[in-house]
Amino acid sequence: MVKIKISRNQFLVLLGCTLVFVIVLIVVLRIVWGGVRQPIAFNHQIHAANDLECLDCHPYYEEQASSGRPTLETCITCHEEPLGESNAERKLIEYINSKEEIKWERLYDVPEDVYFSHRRHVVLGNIECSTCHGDIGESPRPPSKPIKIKMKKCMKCHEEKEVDNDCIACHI
Amino acid sequence: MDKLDDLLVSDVAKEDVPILKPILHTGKKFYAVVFILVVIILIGVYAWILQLKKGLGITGLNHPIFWGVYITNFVFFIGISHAGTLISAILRLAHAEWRRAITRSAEVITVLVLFFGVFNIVTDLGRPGRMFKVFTDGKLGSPLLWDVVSISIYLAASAIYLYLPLIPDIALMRDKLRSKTKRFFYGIFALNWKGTEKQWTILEKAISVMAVIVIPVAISVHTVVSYVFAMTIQPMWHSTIFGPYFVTGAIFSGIAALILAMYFIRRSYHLEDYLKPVHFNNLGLLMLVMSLLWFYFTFTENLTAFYGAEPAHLAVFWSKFTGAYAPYFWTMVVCCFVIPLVILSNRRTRTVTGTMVVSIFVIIGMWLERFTIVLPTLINPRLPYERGIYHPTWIEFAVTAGCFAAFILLYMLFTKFFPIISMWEVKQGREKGIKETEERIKSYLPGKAQ
Amino acid sequence: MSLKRRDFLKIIGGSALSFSLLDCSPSPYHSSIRKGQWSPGVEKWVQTVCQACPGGCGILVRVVDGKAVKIEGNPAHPVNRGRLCPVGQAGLQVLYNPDRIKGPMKKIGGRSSREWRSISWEEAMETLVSKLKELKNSGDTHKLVLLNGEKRGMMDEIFSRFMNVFGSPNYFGDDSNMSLIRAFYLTQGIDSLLAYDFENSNYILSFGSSFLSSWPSPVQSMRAYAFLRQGRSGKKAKIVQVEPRFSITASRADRWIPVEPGTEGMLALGIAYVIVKERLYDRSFVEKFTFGFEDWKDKEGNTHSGFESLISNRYRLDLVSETTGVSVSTIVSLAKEFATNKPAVAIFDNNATNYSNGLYNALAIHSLNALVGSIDVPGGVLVQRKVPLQDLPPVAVDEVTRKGLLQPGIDSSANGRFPVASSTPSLIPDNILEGRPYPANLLLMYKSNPIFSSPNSERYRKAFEKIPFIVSFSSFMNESTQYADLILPDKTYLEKWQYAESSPVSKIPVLGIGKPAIENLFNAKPTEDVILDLAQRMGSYFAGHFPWENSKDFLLYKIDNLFKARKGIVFADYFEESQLRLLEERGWWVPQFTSAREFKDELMRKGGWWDPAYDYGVRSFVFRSPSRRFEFYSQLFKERIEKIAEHEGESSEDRKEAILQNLKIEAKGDDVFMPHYEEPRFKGDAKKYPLYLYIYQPLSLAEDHGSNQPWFQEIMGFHLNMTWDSWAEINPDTAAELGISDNDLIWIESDYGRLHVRAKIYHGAMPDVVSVPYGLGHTALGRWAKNRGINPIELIPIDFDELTGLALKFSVRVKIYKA
Amino acid sequence: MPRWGMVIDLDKCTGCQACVIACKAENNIPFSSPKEARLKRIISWMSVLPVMEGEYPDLRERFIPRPCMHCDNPPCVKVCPVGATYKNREGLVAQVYTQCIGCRYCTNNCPYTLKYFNWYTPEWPKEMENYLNPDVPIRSKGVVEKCTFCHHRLQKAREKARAENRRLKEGDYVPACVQTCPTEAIYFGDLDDPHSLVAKLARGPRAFRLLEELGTEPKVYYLTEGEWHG
Repeated sequence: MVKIKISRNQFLVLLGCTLVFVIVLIVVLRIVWGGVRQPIAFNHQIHAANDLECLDCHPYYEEQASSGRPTLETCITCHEEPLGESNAERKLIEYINSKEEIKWERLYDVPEDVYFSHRRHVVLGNIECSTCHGDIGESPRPPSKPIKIKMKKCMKCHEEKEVDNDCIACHI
Repeated sequence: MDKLDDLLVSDVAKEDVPILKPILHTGKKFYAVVFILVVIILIGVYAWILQLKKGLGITGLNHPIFWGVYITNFVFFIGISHAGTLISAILRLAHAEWRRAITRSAEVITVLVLFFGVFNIVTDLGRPGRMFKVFTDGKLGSPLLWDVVSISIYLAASAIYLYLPLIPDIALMRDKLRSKTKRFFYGIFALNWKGTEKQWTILEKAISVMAVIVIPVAISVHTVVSYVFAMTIQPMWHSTIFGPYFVTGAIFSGIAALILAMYFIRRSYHLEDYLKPVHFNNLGLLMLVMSLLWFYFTFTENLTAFYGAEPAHLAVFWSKFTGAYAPYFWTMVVCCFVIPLVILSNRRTRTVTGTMVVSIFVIIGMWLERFTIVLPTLINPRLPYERGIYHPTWIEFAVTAGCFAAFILLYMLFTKFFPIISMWEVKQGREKGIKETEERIKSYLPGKAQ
Repeated sequence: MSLKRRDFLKIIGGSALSFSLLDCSPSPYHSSIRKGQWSPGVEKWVQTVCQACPGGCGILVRVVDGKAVKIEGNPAHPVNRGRLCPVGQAGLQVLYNPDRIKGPMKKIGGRSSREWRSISWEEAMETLVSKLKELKNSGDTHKLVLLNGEKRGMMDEIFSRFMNVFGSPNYFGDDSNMSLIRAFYLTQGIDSLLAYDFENSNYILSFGSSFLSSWPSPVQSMRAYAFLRQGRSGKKAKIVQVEPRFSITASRADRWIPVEPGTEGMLALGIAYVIVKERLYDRSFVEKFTFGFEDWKDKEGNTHSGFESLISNRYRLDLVSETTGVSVSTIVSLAKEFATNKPAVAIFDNNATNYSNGLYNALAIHSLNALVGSIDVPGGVLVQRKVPLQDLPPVAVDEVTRKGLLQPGIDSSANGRFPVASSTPSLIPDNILEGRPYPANLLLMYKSNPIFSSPNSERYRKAFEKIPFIVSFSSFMNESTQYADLILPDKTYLEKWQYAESSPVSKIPVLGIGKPAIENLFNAKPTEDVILDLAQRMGSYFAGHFPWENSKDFLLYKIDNLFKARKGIVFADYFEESQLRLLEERGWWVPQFTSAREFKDELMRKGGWWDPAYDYGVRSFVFRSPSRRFEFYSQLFKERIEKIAEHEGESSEDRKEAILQNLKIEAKGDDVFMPHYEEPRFKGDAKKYPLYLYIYQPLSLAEDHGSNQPWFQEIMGFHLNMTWDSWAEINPDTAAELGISDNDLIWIESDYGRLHVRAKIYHGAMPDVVSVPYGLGHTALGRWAKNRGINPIELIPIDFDELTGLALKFSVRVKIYKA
Repeated sequence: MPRWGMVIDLDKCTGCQACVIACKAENNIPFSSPKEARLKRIISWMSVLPVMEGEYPDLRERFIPRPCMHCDNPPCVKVCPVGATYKNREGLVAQVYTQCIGCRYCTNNCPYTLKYFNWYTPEWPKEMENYLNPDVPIRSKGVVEKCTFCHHRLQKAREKARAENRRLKEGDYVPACVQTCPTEAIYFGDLDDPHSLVAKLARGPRAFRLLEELGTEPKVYYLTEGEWHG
């Protein structure tokens, strides 16, 4: 039988090391998985339930590369008077009263070297929003992380749909 | 010597002692040299780090001079690498008895210098972090990829070719050194070498096979290096003789490097008894032949360009002969042709020192040769409206100096871990060689074959 | 020992490891461009007009997520048809120039201090209002001086009204085209630049004009050039460039004729000589539409000699050839070609008139057009009809204002020193320094930088020291703005409401409407709005005269009666336009819209209006001289001289002689009032300073702040591979003589200064001319312009064209030597 | 499948360099500094080369706008070890920046010297980052770049045409230099379409190509009257 003897000092050192390790781990995890925080906890689910289409708030995806994010003006169409009691809406009313545009954070980021057009995919490719964006319409609170889309996935889909897989179709 | 006795087991052969001495004993001078080299290396490393951080902009490269010192170094180092393996293999296959003392020192050059050739390519890359794309996404149509392939093969082959003849010597050290740790490590590399008859047969067969393999590989390496230039459509790069021209130059500079290495080994480790004037004499003669051959190629190459008188070619030609690169070009001719011819063709000057001096000039000259091949073409693009000029910055000089220093340092360190003269081969020469040679010479002579 | 060895290994191994960690940044892209900014944004195209030069091209600005990312030509705009020159393309580097003044600033310390503190617009406006009220209350309104370096469009209207309402006669603009305009005035009675109908010309004889580079409407003239070269079916036009330097225009012409600087007029007279002698001139035109060609009798019955006899007596070809350095055979061939390839047109710009004999050069060159009947005909010289914009309501001045307006201008010269001048802004600094006719109290500057652009700028520096308060409306901290006590930063043209008429050199009147492409960049305000706001703050008298809320409001007022003009068309798509155009050119006008409101909406939406038809043969419009003809013998000129003589008491012939002598005119009698050759005067001894200094503007530096745009620094000297620096073009023989080789640093020295510059050996330089580009050599204006290159103006003394009062640029001789 | 090509009329070119600036603006090309310019490190996908012949006073000068030639037989593509530069099916010679290792072999094998290398990380003053075109990536340090015939404009034009349910027609897709050229000296279109303007011009008597003798088959044609003197 071997008895492991640990002195007080050794114990403290070990404890310190563990703590440091845990902190570092948390920091690293936050950097890696830490996501986007929206200024207002937007509820996609409620909006979708009230028969709003994606296009109502993201007005450009059928015309432009960008889908666009709702401006204050869009929100005012319904929310000029409060419709409910939620905190998020109260926040929105504050924005409306101060006429300050809401700075929505961008959730999905296209890599700098890639040209991605919503119109091309939605109008020409007839792809559902959910193909890439998942069930964001069902989410009661804004997701902090986008669904990961890797080049492989793009390539696979292009292959399946028999569309151009030329490098410069995306890598402008 | 007392100390040596402490380090060695008693039954070591007397003639092996001088060869083992450098491994066992290191003088102050050695450390001084190492210190200087390390300083140079560190400066080079600093320069390289700077370059990695800021980009190639801090070198003197520009538009349209996209290649400069680094590519020159690459071609030069790959050229030097021909010293060892190729020469040693040829001499081995030719049963040149005088090879025995010099093969090891030659082979080491090859293996070590190849790294610096490759390193210079990596340094030259705009994005060295992506260099592995060459393996994952390599396009075999590119001559640069041929280089990658042939250099990798060459490196592997010459490493094996260096290692095989080392085995008996490593085993010897495993047996004769007193230090236990050393015995342990040498034991690993000795691959359980016992010196049995069977092992000897296998080894010698393997060495012969490797010698045969290594020769075409070596020649292909430098041919392919020349293709990097020759496959382009640029004036005076796009040349059919570049393959043999580069191989000749490579062997030429390789011999020079070997002579220099031998000279310094001989002096600092007092191996005058092993590396004799006759070695230098023989290598000197070989170098003279290469010098003449090199001159012949240079002459042919430039004469065709001049006589053909295509404007694009002429522009390059004149920038070498009278233009911006004339000083380099003519220095090269003096270093690579005039000086070797004068000194080496005279028996009285073809001494140890004489060949050493010539070698220094040849090294300089051959570096300049690479330089005057790479640059004059680049400063004279075909569309005659863009002109550039190239002034390397301290970064390139520091990295180059660092490469040379690192090479020398690694070479020195090698001599501290392994015998730089193949002990068993010398011994074999003493024991078998004389007889064999006698037999062989006899077989040349009229009379009945045995 | 072994430990040490291991240490070495460690060092090597360690450093090897650290290398491999380098160059592994996760994003391959520049970190400073923030993540998330790169994904596609919401895109729109904003229609507006380019104001980088007087051309007034129509542009579309691509705006993505509120940022302007590209400028392209507006295909509907008739001046540029969707195309754009480099200056227009580079508007982005004006807009987003990091050296723009980002908010109002007030100077700390004295005039020479270079320190400012940021203030609010409120404070800035209050300061300015109080300064203006002070002047008004003390009845010194005339002591307000306004320099506007860009006198056109809305800003000009608002400024001139403001000055009128305030009561100051001291509103001045840029005078660089003075000699041209005065020449047109003296011959045709027209007080503006004339238009050229290049598209229909068969022969263009250009005297130094840079119509392929810094021409008032470069895109239009370049398009005309291309049309002549490859677009037009049938006969190809020939283009000849007479210039002391092988300019871009010369290089694209069929023929370059190097001419000694300042003798352009002489060459024109030599050509006239051949045309007259060979009877190649257009007899019917000369008879019907010109005055003073043949000898004539005035009302008193005195016989005057005409242009014909002047030419035939005085400009023998050997003399012309000797003076100009152009061979006799060349002159003869030019004359014959010019007279027989009708319609032919002789054009010039201030490159030919910046000499002491500039006005006469201009008269001589322009008279060639009259000789071959190229005035008011297709392919000749035309006069642009103005866009029928609504006039501003009349000004009802109060007493203080009336008194102020009656004061002489601060540019006035003693006793009509410059008889042909309309105004002489080059005298302003001297007058201010001497308090003549009264001291200046408040100076406003808009797009004006006299310290950089005027010869002997020291005068301006000193004058500025004397003015108690200076306000600058500049977007950039240029040399003159550095003297300002108050800076009210202007917005750039991409952020303003505005309208732009086509430059007068274009035959068609075009009105382009511009709206802001982006907003909220920096704390700057359009100066138009600032002045309108100022008027509101100045009390009801001012506010009543400026009933417009902002510049957009003003713009809508100006275009209000365009609908009533019953001509022209709103920009339209190709088919609609060509139909309307065809109809209008045949004299039919079809209203496109039923109501003024509909018209206005469509005008704003389409971005402009234009009138494709040109009415030929309206004589009273083209010839507004006393004789209603083209005057070889300028009666207006004569009138002026006589008026001065009268002014001085008696009007005897002796008196006139004395006046002419004062004006350093060598000609006598009637010749004075006709195109003739006066020898140009140059400062500096011909032996000591053997070379002429020729200053020219590359297209990219044509506006003063071009050198503050890195794109231009990269392209301006492309013909000599020069970037980011000035250069001097030197003939190879001259250079060899002086031991100067290409790229050497040399000194250019005149009696007034010397400058250090790089020599460029150039076959396109005449042996006795050294050419230097203008536009570099700033001592301010931001990081890219400051202390880069040289400003050749520094070599020039102040020297006037004695007739027009223009400060001359080609008046000095220089020498060069190796530095 | 179209084969995109360009025709440049040298008789119309006035050397104004609007194409150069338009290209720099469209393609996020960083500007240089005086120091870099002295080393000729200015990146200019489109540049205007002045060619002067003769001596004073008998001079002739031509301006040659020089984009990438998009050779049908591109020497740069052959030598690329990683396939970062390749010719696509429509004949565009493309450069994939994320694949490029920066060996500069292609720049050296381009007989027209029109490939450019990023010596440093491109940088703009903060304010000027606003004008960067979000359709075009910023190239990182150490990679090679060149004129792309603004193929991002092709993507957009094609997308627009398809969304409008029609075929791509002539003039829908033009690079920025072609779009801006004040004198309309640059034409762009499908060389394989015998009815296109570029195809007609390229067949015309004034047409020639740079360094035609090298067999690179450039898809940029030049037009000039009289004999061409390179």
